[in-house]
Amino acid sequence: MSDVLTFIISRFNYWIYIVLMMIGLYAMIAKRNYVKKFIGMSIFQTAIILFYVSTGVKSGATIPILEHGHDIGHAAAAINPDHYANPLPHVLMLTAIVVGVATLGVALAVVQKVHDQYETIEEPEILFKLGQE
Amino acid sequence: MSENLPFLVIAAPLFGALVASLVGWARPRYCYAIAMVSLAAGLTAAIALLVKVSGTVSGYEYRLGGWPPPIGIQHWVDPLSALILVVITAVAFLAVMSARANLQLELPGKERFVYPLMLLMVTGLSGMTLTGDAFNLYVLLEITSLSSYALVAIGRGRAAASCLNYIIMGTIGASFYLLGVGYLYLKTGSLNMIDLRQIMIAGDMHGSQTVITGFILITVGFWIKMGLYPLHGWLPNAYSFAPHAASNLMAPLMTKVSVYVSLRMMLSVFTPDFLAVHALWAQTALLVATIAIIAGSLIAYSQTDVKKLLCYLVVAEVGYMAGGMWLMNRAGITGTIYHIAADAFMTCCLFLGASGLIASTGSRHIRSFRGATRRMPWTFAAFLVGGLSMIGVPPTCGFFSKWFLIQGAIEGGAWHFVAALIFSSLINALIFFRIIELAYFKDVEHEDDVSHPPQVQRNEAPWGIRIPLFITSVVIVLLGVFSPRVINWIERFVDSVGVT
Amino acid sequence: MIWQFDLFILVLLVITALVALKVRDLLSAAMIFSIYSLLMCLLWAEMGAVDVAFTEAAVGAGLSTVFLIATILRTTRRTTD
Amino acid sequence: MKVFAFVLVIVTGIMLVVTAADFPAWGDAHSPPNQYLSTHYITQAEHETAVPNMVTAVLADYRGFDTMFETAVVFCAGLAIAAILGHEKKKRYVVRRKALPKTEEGDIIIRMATRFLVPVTQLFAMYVIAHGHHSPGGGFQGGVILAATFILMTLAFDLKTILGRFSEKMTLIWANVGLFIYAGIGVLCVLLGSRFLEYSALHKILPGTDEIMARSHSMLGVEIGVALTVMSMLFAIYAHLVSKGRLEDGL
Repeated sequence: MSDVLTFIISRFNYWIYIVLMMIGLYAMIAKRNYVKKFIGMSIFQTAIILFYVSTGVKSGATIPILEHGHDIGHAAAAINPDHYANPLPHVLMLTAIVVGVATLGVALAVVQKVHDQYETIEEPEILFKLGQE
Repeated sequence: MSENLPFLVIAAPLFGALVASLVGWARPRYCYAIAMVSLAAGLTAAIALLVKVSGTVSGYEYRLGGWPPPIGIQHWVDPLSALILVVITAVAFLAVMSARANLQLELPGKERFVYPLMLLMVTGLSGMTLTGDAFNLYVLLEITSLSSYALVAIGRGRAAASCLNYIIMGTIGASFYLLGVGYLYLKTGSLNMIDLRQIMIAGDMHGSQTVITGFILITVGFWIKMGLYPLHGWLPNAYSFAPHAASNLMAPLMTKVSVYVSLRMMLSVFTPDFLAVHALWAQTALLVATIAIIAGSLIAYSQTDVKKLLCYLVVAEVGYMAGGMWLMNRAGITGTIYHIAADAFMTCCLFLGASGLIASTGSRHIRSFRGATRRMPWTFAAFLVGGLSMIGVPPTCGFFSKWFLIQGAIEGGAWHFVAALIFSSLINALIFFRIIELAYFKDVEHEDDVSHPPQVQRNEAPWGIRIPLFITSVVIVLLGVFSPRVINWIERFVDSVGVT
Repeated sequence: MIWQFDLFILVLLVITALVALKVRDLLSAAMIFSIYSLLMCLLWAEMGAVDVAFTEAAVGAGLSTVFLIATILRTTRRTTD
Repeated sequence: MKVFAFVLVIVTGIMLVVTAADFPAWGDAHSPPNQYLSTHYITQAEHETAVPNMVTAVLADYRGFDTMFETAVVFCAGLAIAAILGHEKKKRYVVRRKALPKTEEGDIIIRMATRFLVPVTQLFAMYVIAHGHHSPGGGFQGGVILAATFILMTLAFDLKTILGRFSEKMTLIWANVGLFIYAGIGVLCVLLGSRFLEYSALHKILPGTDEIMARSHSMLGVEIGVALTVMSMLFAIYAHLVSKGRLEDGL
């Protein structure tokens, strides 16, 4: 029993990321309002970012900035890799956040244009008005 | 300087986009010239790259920032990527050449946005072809997607509404890819494609659940991006309601590059051995592709809107390539790669022809082909070359790709796929013979509308569309005539990755 | 990092995500989404990803919300779902 | 649709949960991602680039090509939104006064507070950009904060007033300048006989630097480019979204 518990606890970040991602995915497909759909899209993307950031965590490690910067000079051998968090996922996710906000901006602009044309941002009503054309 | 060719291919359209967006503010009419010059530079660099690769054994790498591969980002140029790069830049050149005539009719005053966005899209597409880094590919995929969302949404009428669906599906696809790369990263610790392959072979990870899920996520992500049948929902609306200038560029290139990346992932990251272990997945994918071909063809046959018809033909063609790559034998892969090149030009030809037709008649209905042989003999003849190639008539390139695909399917024992390919050819023949019948045998006078003069007026498409259309149709025939050389070139790559 | 603290934030994240998608007032949904982003930023800062947390605080909790509010201002605030 | 979405979500979720059981434990310092490349970046970044903040070093140097396209994505989004919303026919555009705050009068407290806040915030943004080598931050974060100050000003005053100082044309020019700085540094490296974005070549023209310091200094240049593009494009995106592309009457 305690094995199962440790197993679940040692990965709980991953369980929650899956839950968040599925909430986002469900909202993107099933919600009728487009603003809601795009909020779901943002949740979906942040869940993936959470997954990436979780892969780079080391227990007991500090932030990926060298202590005392230039003071130690070029004494590379003295740095213990286990002492710092993994910087690579952070870099990748900085890019992913930027891409996410850019996509959200474009999506919202399209929502505004659609609202201009059909006076609604609900999917069924847009489809209804398209059928009338 | 010749060492820096891979960067030139990407930098030319990128700088073109920057300059065009600046100049376009004050003088929108110069945008077209800037776009053409930068695309011509990109095309030249791509051809030079092809020549350079032909001199090497298996290709060469270009280290961005000078860092060795797993640490930094690497461009990997091999025969396959060099070939696809030339196809992309050539089709982009032709499609953008036709953009001015279309834009004057559809979206006057938006040139200063359309050309930079088109150039950014070409930047992303060429980058996706060249890059050897899995995450870099995601960034380039997103720049391509963002510019294509904008190019669709900029249109009139239903374009914006169909773009919303496109954005949602496109984001799901790209995010699945990102997640798949994350899974591979979690298991291997690397992002470089070649490095990923080596680590997975060395660590014997092909049976690992994480790697399999990563593979499924990447594959499904690109299925959404390429518009394979059950996931194709966004494609027909987005491409047919987009402005013609945009759909001429997007329809030939977006799906093909997604197919290319999917193939690259299968062959260069997950080796054929990995796919041999999971044969059930291959059979499922082949079945999906078979359904895609049949469904795409049947829906295309029932359409009366010319652009929608072509869009569903694209859906069927995606089925060809998605199925062909899962045959996993020499002829099948060769046919798929050849079909990527052939289909890019075929689709480009058909969409250019359709936009020419719409530009001169003003109607999108298939009936507007009536009397086309008299009213616009040249435009229609060039359009027909694309159609014949789609059917698979011998001198054109469509015949040879279909030949190899069928050969590969017979070798692999995938009889349902063979049947689907032949069925789709028959439907294509029906579609295009119906168009020929309309164009040749039904005259404009036969219409109820008597206001037309009895003497049919010549009403060709504008020169701006006709010239790229002619060039494309000539390329289709040339690609067919020189197919042995192209096939040799492709087989060099196929042998190097160890497909038997 | 303290896993109890992590778990607490993660549970709050799920709750805010559900509520943001459930409320019928879009402006409230945007604001709750902003809280979601801020919690996410807190979580990442706690995991040692300070740069990512900084960016998320500026972009997710700041700009994304402003974009959403701008769109709601220009379209409509009410929804039936 | 709801049933379909629910089934899809459950199936995907089960697949992901099953896979997550195969993951290395969370926080394990010896899992593959924490071992292979990460070790190189952690131990060598300071040595090879003279930047103590590894995230900045990886972002702007090792993976600088990614970051260039990240900036291009922001640029692309700005253009895209201007293309989608901009220059529409001004048909039946009625300002609904009820929905909009009274911008003419405004609130004196908010205005005065903004006057004090904006310079301080902008100064902080510049610190974030310049100090990205040693502390969290960098071009992107600084650029977002700069954009936020402009947004704050439009909230306190009036969109038209602020656009009079930082017009759509200016945002386009500054965004271009930013990307030109980034890509230009890359091309400069090529012209100096090295590869694209290989900053160490720049020690030939930067006085008083060796190959390692040249990397550090060019990273600062690159970050400034990123900040300029992000600042102007995000502000342009906001201005378009809040005024439905008409750029006259917004919050």
